[in-house]
Amino acid sequence: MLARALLRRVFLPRYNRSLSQSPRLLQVQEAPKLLSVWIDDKMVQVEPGTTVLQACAVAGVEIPRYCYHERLSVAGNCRMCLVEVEKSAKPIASCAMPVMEGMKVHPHSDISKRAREGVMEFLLVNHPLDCPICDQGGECDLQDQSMAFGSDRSRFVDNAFGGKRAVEDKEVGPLIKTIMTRCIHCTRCIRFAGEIAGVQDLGTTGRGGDMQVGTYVEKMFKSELSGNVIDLCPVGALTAKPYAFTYRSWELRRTESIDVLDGVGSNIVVNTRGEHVMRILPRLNESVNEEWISDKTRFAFDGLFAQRLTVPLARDATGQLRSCSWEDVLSRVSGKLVSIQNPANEVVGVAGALADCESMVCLKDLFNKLGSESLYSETPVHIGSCGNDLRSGYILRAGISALEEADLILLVGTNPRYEATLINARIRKGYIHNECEIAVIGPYMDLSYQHEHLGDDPAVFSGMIRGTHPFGKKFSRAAKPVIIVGEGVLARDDGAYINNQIYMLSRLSPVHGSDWKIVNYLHTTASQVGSMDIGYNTADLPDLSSTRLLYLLSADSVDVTRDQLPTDCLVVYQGHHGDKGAHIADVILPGAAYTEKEATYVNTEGRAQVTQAAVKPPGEARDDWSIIRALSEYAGHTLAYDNIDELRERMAEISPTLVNIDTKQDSCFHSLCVELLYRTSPKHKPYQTPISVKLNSLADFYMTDPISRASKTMAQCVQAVKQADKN
Amino acid sequence: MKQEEFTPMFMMLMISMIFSLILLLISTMTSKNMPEPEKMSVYECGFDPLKTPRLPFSMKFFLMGMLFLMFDLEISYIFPWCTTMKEMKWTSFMTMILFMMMLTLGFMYEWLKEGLEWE
Amino acid sequence: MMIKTMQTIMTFLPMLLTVAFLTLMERKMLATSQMRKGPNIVGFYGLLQPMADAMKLMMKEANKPNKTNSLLFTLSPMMSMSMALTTWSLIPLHNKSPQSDTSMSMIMMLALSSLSVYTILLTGWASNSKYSLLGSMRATAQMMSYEMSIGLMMLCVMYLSSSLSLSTITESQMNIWFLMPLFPAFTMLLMSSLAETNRTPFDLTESESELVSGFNVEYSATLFTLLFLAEYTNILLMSAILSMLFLGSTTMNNTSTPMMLATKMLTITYMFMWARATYPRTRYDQLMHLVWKSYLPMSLSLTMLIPSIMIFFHCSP
Amino acid sequence: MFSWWRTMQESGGLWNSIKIIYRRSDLRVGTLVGEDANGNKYYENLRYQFGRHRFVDYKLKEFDASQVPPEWHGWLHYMTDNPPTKVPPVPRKFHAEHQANWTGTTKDYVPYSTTRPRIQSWIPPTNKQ
Amino acid sequence: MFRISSNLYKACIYRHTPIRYFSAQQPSRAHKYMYVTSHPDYIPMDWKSTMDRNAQTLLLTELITGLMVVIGSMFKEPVTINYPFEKGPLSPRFRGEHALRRYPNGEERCIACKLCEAICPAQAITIEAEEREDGSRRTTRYDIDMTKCIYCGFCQEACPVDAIVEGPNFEYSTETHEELLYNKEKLLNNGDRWEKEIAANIDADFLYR
Repeated sequence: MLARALLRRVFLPRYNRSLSQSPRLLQVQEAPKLLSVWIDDKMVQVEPGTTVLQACAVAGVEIPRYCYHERLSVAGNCRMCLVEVEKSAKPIASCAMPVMEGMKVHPHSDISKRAREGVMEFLLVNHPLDCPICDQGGECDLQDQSMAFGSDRSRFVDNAFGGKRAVEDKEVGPLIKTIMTRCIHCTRCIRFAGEIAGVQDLGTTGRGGDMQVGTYVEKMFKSELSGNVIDLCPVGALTAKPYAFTYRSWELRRTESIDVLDGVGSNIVVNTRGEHVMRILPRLNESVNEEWISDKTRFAFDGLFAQRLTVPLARDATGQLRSCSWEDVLSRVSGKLVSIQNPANEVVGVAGALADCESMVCLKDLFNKLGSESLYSETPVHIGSCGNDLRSGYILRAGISALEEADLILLVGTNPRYEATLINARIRKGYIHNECEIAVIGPYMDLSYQHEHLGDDPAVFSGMIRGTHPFGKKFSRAAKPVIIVGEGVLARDDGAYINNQIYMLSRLSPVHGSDWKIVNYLHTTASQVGSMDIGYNTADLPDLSSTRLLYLLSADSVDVTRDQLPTDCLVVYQGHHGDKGAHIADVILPGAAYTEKEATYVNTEGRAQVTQAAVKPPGEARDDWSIIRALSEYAGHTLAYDNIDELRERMAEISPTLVNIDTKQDSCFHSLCVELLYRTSPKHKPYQTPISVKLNSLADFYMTDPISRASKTMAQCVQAVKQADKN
Repeated sequence: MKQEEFTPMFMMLMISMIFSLILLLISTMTSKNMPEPEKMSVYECGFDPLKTPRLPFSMKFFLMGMLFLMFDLEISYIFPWCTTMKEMKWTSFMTMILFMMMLTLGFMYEWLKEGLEWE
Repeated sequence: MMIKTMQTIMTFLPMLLTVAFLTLMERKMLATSQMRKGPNIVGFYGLLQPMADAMKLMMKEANKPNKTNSLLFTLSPMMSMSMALTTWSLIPLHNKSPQSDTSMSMIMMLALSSLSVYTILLTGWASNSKYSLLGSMRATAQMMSYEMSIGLMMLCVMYLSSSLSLSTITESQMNIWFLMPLFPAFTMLLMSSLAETNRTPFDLTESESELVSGFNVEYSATLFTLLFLAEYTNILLMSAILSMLFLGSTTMNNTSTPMMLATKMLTITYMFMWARATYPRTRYDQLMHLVWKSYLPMSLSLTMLIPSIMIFFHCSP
Repeated sequence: MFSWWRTMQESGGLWNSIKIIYRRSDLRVGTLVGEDANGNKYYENLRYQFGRHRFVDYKLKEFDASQVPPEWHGWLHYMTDNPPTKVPPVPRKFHAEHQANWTGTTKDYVPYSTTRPRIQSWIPPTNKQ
Repeated sequence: MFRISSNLYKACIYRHTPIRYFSAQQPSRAHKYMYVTSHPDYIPMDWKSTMDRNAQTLLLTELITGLMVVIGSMFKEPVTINYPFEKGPLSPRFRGEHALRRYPNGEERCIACKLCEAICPAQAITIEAEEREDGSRRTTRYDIDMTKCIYCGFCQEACPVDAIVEGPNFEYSTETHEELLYNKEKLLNNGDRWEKEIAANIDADFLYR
């Protein structure tokens, strides 16, 4: 608590600026010489190596394009971006042409226009006119650009005899629907699969009119990022299979929100129609997820429609859960709460993976008012003596975007590909563009990039520290080394010891003590960092034999059975899905899912982000924090906030980071954290059990939480992956 | 003039009053009444009534009423003369014509003073 | 007494029936003049339409708006109905059985029709609605103004008959209707009676575009029925008066039958409807100018001219 | 104008004419053009004014304008000059039988949802006891 | 005296003209609206026209002409359509009750493109779509709130497959509001029942499509 008081004192906003200096600013580069380019007689100055298309964008001229994409390599095969350049015999493909000094580009000249019209005409020769049944209709680049740049008629009218080209659809798994006749061969999907997802599954066969995009042999597009090709596809060739035909882009309402199905906190746009979520799309956030999201984020929302808790339930005399009114359940729980004589030991609360900060604060305040401190986080984190008092001791300090600058990454007990997909995409980005070296301690795994496997023995650290292990030397030579510690270590009973060893190792680095943050922790659930910020206990659950009330706040992975509890113990489950937690509960309070409430989640790098309510909670379900607020009123310990703004003020009192929305707040006092760790070095040696990871296969990835477990699509994915693996 | 001459008049008055009452009674028995605030509000083209509606009064109407009173009073002077014109011949005729000339002159004065303009 | 009562009732009931069918007649007349059919579903050729209308109006919800003067709101339609019907007791429908043949019947009649102005004023005032009040103000001013000229024009007839009793007036027309010597007065009186009964082209009180429906906006169901009945009773009354003063009442070629009166009344009533089918509505200033600047000077001069002629030529009866 | 006397005679005498007038508020005769499946008879008489020269005689006593089936509907509304007796409609197997407007009766249409509710509630497991 | 009565007389004839104009030489047009016929300059005051005018006014010729016109039209045949027995003319493009059509083989035409829903200015159409078992795009819900509909016909214009049409039927008034909330089944049924006439009307319009 002392440390927290300290934190509160010094965590004032004026510190933020000085503390949050990006490491990339340390490198001082010579300012490059700028080139002058004329776009439509308007001069712009751009860096050498800029393409004509980018230079046009600087001048405010948008060139139509299909194959070009900022985050993918340049292909230059769609020819839509042809522009006229002076002293060039032919119009040039602007996406692939670097600018030269004094280049004069005429993107609006007659030649440019006619070039585009011609390309559009060619593209439409074989494109089917099935826009009314195409899911891309309304947000289709081909539609838009043929309206804006195309001609109003075609000269290719003779295909009435031969018919248009038709291509057989490919079966690439349960997520992506292919209508290959619509394909215009921009190869964006192929480049995405190869470059970003790291899966060399897609490619082209044939050439000219016979060219086909496909997987060579009929197989599943087995990637955890596969859904992004739907966004990338400029036409309706690749569309989402699970919710095919269900919506039109123009009828959707867009709500900017946050994903909570892993610890990354991807930024998403929830598209809703009426009272239902229709689809989830990525939202650009360069420091978190760029413009990608994982398949679970994108497709698991159909779990929100199944197994929902829509009415309060309570066990009757026969032990059967029956629906009843809010008054009944709240008075039952509050009656139990009030009747407990010794709350300190007999009232236990557990916050689960999907619990938001607001409700966790409410629950903690309520329990504290009752006199109980027994609040636990669902996933135990053993990091030694600094505990969760110092923030720098448990978050991904370097930040997600800094990972692409690292030159050496050591993954300890984590498989980021499945535990934090977008972080893995970052590492792969560093691997491709920055020649980053990656080493792994843990079981063998496929990370979509080459890495050095250092075995799964926890004892390997001592060798490194002593210098006997070759990786130790490599580590000490690295300019920007990063160690990512995953749940495979933190959940171990000897996690504290290994953590200590990791710190010892980090000391070997020459950048130790500088602004470069070496040791980072990767949490896999959206609530974990938030619960530790708020002050939930991260130790293992205590002995529950004397517990008389167990409050499960969305806790579905908690390892508790009825046998561990006394018979008169009231188990209260608050959440939105009838999952493991609901099965052992006596009273069920239906809460809201992440698309239905405005709630704060802190991701693994300590960035507080807020979800927005895109739809209303179904049935009688309510916002989670307001349920606890109502319960406090029933129990006679009314919490001192009536609305979410007052609650946020309370959260700011607990930790300012919780209300500092969408900024990665740099954690300070790391040296203090390190000192604490050295002083109180754990006594016992590490166990001999090998370091494992939480999720090590694609099938595991799809089902991690109540929402994705209820999702039909995710179940299909698991089936498909298992089938594909069998073949 | 005897009182009996007016009995049928009063009878008619009574009967018609009774008839109206019976009509009202039947109507209250046959019709159902479901008052609601919107229905009960007075008609004002869909707006909520602002001021009290019993105030708007134009001086023009008042003037008209005064003129009416004047003329009607004078007409009632002429009525008895109609029946007695036979007997009274010239004397009454001259008197009444004089009276009516004065009335006409007053009327002309009013006209020329634009008391009859209605805009 | 018994006979008197029976007589009264026997006047009253046919009166109501006549008024009921008068509405049908008007609708049918308007329809034919507009190449329509008019009501033709209820009963044979729509003959039962008045009954259906009455039933409907009786069964409608009687709505009384907020803040109305409850007593006056209910009473004034009843009064207006009663006033209209009471006047009927003054009219000698048959030479032998005059209802209430006083020597003052003309004055009584004017008095009663002046009273009906009050009912309209009360109706508008009791409704507590601006539209009602404005409508009733207009109606009152209009009726008052025209009543004046009506009074003057009736005087002309009274000069000729030297009597205020309607039966005497009837008798004095045995040889020649007053229509002949007093044609201008008749036309003016006909038009004035259109205005007096608030009929087209002088139905300014219920001009929809300005006042919605005039003084009876807030009325519905039975109370509205009463107002409606009163209006049509007044039409019949005016045509009865006109046929009595100018068309010789029950007399025709030295014979006298009530049927004759009925025929004449019907003709005048038809003229009322004919005017409705033909003329557009006048403006309010036109209406007022007509009475104050045309009819009043004309009738004033007539009231002077007729006795003058009578005195000069010694032709008084 | 059509002679009312001839009209009355063709309608089957005075009494029949009165009955017809009571039913239809009008007395008209014309040449029978056809009869639909429900027995409604369709007439035409070009001597009447244009726009009123086609009329229907309903079979049922409880007649209603919606009893005219679609094949005759167009002809009766002057959309086409071809009655189905002359140009029969192309038969399709999905053609459904014409129905009058059933509002106010027990056969009226009551709307219902054609979709399943999207959100499914969790059904708590039944107690084994 | 004569002067006054002459003025009064004129005022009787043109009674909406304010008297003050008779004395003024140049009436100001700026602040007063004036009728052309009422302008004193336009009144010819020679004996013949004065006599004519007065005679016409006194004998009510205009009024009587109007009455005669009305009498004349009373003897014309009523144009009232004796409705349930006779019916008024309709265009083949008449926009009445909605219907969902089928292809000749019985397959429903609607492909759930939702263009009608998008274009509907009254937002009367609600569509939910899904993939059918055979993989085709079909609606699961096609609701039209007929009480919202303004019968503009945009839906049938927008439809790429001629599925939603406004049929010729207008005799579907109901006693309750809910009966006018049409669902997909009702609309398809409408289509099946009215297809004979809808098809004929579409054929009749072939020149303009």
